[in-house]
Amino acid sequence: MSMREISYGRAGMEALVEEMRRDPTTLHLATDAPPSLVEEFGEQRIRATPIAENAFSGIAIGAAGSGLRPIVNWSMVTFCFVAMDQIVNQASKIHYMFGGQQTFPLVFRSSVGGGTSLAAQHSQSPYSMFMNLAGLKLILPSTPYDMKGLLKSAIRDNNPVLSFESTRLMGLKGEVPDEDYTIPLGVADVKREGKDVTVIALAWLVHEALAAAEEMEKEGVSVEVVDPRTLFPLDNDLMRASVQKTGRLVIADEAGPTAGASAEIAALVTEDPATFKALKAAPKRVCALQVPIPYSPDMENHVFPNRKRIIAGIREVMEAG
Amino acid sequence: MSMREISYGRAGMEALVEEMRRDPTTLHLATDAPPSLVEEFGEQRIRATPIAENAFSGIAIGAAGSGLRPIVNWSMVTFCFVAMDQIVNQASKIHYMFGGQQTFPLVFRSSVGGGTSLAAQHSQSPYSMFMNLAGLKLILPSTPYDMKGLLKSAIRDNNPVLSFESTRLMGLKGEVPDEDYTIPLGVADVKREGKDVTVIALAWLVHEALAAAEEMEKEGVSVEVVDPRTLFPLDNDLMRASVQKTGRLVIADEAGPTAGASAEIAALVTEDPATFKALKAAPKRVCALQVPIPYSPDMENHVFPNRKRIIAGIREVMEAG
Amino acid sequence: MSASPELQRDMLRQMQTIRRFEERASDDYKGGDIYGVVHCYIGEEASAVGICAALRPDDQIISNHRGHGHCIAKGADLNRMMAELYGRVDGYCKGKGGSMHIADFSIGMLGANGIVGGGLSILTGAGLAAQMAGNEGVAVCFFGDGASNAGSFHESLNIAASWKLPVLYVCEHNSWAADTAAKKTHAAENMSDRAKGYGIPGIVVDGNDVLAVYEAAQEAVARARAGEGPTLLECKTYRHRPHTERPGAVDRRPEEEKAAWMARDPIPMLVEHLKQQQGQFSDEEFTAMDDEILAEIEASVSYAKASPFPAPEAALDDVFAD
Amino acid sequence: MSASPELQRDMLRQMQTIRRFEERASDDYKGGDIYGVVHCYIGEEASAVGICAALRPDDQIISNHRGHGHCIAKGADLNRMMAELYGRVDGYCKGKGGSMHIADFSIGMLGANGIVGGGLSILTGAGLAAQMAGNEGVAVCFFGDGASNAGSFHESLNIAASWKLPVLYVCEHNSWAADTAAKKTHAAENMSDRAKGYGIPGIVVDGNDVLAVYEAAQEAVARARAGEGPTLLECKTYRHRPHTERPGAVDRRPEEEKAAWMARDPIPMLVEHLKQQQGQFSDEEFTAMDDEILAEIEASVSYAKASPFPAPEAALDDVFAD
Ligand SMILES: Cc1ncc(C[n+]2csc(CCOP(=O)(O)OP(=O)(O)O)c2C)c(N)n1
Ligand SMILES: Cc1ncc(C[n+]2csc(CCOP(=O)(O)OP(=O)(O)O)c2C)c(N)n1
Ligand SMILES: [Mg+2]
Ligand SMILES: [Mg+2]
Repeated sequence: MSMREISYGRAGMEALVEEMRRDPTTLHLATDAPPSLVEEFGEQRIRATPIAENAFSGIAIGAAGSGLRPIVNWSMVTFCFVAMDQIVNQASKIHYMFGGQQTFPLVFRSSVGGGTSLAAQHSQSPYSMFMNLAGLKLILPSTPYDMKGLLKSAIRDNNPVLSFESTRLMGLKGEVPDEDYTIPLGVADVKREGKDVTVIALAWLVHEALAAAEEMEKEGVSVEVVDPRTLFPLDNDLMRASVQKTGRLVIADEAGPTAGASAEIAALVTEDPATFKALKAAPKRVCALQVPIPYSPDMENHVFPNRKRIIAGIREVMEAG
Repeated sequence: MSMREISYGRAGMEALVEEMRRDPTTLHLATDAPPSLVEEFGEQRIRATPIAENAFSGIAIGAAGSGLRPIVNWSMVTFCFVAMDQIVNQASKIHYMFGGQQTFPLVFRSSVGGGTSLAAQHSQSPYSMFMNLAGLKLILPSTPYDMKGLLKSAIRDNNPVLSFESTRLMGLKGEVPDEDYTIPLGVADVKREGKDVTVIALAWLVHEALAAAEEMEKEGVSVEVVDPRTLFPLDNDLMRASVQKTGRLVIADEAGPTAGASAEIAALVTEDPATFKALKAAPKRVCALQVPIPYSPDMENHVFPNRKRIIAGIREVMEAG
Repeated sequence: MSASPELQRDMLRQMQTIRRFEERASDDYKGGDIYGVVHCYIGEEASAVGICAALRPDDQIISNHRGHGHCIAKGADLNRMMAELYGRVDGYCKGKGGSMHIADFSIGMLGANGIVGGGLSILTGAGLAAQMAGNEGVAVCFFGDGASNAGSFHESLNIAASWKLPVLYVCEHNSWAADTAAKKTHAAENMSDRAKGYGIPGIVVDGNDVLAVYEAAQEAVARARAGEGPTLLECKTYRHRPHTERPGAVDRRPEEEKAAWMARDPIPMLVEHLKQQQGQFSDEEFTAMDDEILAEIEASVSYAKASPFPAPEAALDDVFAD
Repeated sequence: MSASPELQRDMLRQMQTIRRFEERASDDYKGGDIYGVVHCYIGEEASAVGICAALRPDDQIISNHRGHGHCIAKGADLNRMMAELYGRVDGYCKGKGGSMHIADFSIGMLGANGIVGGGLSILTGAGLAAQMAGNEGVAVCFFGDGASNAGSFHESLNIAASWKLPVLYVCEHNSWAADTAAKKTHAAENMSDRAKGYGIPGIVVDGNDVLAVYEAAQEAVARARAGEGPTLLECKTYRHRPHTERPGAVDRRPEEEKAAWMARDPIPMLVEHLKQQQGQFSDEEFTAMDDEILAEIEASVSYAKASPFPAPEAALDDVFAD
């Protein structure tokens, strides 16, 4: 496979453009119609919407139920709260409540996370809010390769899929094959193998975890970094197998811990009797502080986890047992 | 204290009426204006709103920031998804993002749960979606006594409080003092003492857990039933202390497990090194199946946890260690 | 184009079918064979029937919590509807939906919906799909006066107007949203006055006069098919029943208001019209028609009862499509 | 009532203050001392200033993402505003909010808001509080043409109309929502046409003519104080800058459109008016006024720079009130 270096943001755009070329039933809805897309696909398929996220998310559901494959971009994830009724009461339930008689293939993209001094209303990582629902698939890529492969799978999936894309990673470069490829939803990825401790990290924190692992290696601690990549389906088996191997678990997430993806991962790992037995220390969550995100940079940085806090977390579980 | 028997639903109504008598700055907003309330408090303070949950929730925020103490009733919790922007982007962040310069005392009431054959769009227990936010207090009463005491505290609190009220418990009777009383937010309640296993149960499941405890007692298993009562603040100390005492944990919730309150409780308990050490078996979640709620009664019943499944959960953790 | 005598009889049959279906659904709900909640459309039949008579089979509609009438008018199968109410496997939703979620995508019925205002944007998306397919298909949204005050009304109509979507928005203005009077929740008399703000036509019609509804619908549908965009059509009507069939449900509506509307029951109105205009139609014919309908309803109940309940474990199916 | 010469000068000073404040904010943002995002109101000053001139100090306003102008017109302190942009402890929000979240409840400025349409209902709640207090207070919501297409616009105006709340809804129609032209997202020419659907007055005014805005505002405010309910006032205006000050941000607006509006800059328009109407006002006086303003802005920057950054741990404060 020949490879190219492209950014995470670019990888998302390539996935979109290639899938729109591949399938004429796709269309794109967002408050902004990017000129390059309009030029290639025309104004019929690239729709500039009013600032009415509730309606254009619902329109996507209706269009999906009528034979199209809409891709919606909410931009910041916080804008989707305006559309929550359509996401929760309609998109997640509509296939089920009608007895499976119709499929609703659609994708909702949004950017998550902080680090940009945009304050509370533009900085959030609320993916766990959608995990307690049933009926939505959720992707959270951490590299250009994963972004392109997962987003393509999302667009080809016959269910509503939410794509949470990390603001901090937009400029991150990485290798991506020239050829068409997809990554199946529900398969976690071991981003680094190790044997003493498992760090399950999400999105941006994957990179912080890898940096922490480098650091710990110097001290002779071998860290395995696992990236779930999709939050639904969530690859329990791989996560549990890793923890059974290492006996120690740190979970790193840019969201706050409370009822977060990190809580679910902690619960999934500990409630499995075999994995529970293998645990040598209490699992440790390294997450954002449970506060809205403040504007001023030092305060904002203080809220988020990072490699230093992951290292501290690793040390804690190493010392505990 | 002299006591009376009243229902859970009635206890909520008493809390509302007594607080509205007590504080002339309170007002009530809902799509329905109950005639008894209009009669006592007038149409100015008991407002019948259009079916516009987003606006009337926002109106409550604005009124709260201008010196009033609004109490909103969304009715079914699923209707609040229309108002999610106001809950997530405004209510939970507004005190913080303005640097604490203004307080926003308001209450959002709603009914949660299933068991009424109302299907997916009218049956949900989504409280964990609000736990990952910061800035909201969350109450989830399980008895008439708790309902009245917690709701009064919620109305007197200077922050936005969400009151999740169990549909299944509306007719449940219980003792309530004649005198004015409140229950502080953040204090869990041991509904039954025991020493072999802790069942942390929420709302309706508290009663199922108590029934399960009775049953298990016959087999010589002593079950402690803990009711957190408020999901934020969550009484970690009491929950951990109970598990440290019993060494075993079952968590029972009418919501699905994934990233639910049950996941958070499992994570809180296991991540505490002292409690982790005390655990003799993997913690067990006994929750709804992770599906939307179906209409037909047998299917619906199949989705929900109950005393039988709690008993099975207790047996599992007893046998494991 | 005014309705032919045959079409008028078809419309009468449909209206009476809706009424008899719901009378039975109400009885069986109170009898315990139907669960959850049942909202009756009785009294408003002319709206669904008049509108759907102006549609092609491949046109699409969406409904709200009060959906039986819209389903039947669009041609849904009574057996599968009743089986759904009974919570059986042969119901439209295999027992997963119940009264508030009957759908039949194969006939362009995109579902009843339990969230007030929830269907407005979804149906608008169906209109978008029709526009993009270029097949002159039309999409119709039924909703109440209450739903007209929800944000989704505004957002959806504005988008449909901007994009000239082939959509017909039918506001069934029955003056009440559950137990709250419309006059408490909106100051303007007609919902259709809102159309101007989106640059589209807004039309008021007597929603109890099925022929008037039919004619107004034809015009709006023609406009939509011609690519001229959406119309807001307001049918003034009234429900004969309380908001739901829950026993003991109070009905706060004034007796005089009810009586005035009862006197304008759409079914006798059409019967009278048929008798006067066509001479040949008689009370006997109507009774014969009604007997046939009652037999169909009875058959649907038998069908429902013969259908098994879903296995409890079926609750786990249909969460995701393949 | 038309504006007195003194008031006209005050308005000119406020408009120029807004402009100079934002020019400096833009520079310091590009220079790295201000973080996140800055949306400039430059070109639209006449709207905020004309409206706020018709208000009492205890009246309340709410703003959107483009909030500096509304803050200044309502009387916010430049030092604390600049300190907030600089992310300092003496900022209005102690550095927690930044440009999109400046608020000063003590002067009735209920906050800028980062969610388009987010402030409409909150402000309506302030109007409800004013109505219940019975103090003839008025509440004013500023929002864009883009926000007028959000559901919250519809829901809020409808409730305010039904309840006759003392609210003034000011749509600042600058023909663009970020990089999307208004004509792509709504088919009706004037947002104020929507007022009829709620049974309230809808008025269009030249938003670059501060005196016209002031007069229209006075009328609407008087209506509100008299208990006659809300008004929708549409100010046609234009922003001189791209949507945000982010370096390299493209601006897709046609050059001719921009040029036409630049030629109607509200500040020179008022200067010209003052010169013609009053003879005594001169370019020299304007320059002197501007020098004073520039000194105030400079002082606000010094104030901001002298204020410390919040301690990182302060992030944990203010999540809940006591
Ligand atoms: C978002 C939402 N809020 C509240 C409800 C509860 N509810 C169900 S039907 C109804 C009244 C609807 O009134 P209208 O739209 O006029 O329809 P009608 O019942 O009169 O046919 C209400 C308030 C709901 N289902 N969804
Ligand atoms: C709900 C929501 N959707 C999208 C955005 C992103 N956004 C910020 S400002 C803006 C344009 C707003 O246009 P308008 O209301 O006309 O105000 P203007 O910027 O023209 O003053 C958009 C789309 C947002 N902040 N909130
Ligand atoms: Mg109605
Ligand atoms: Mg604009």
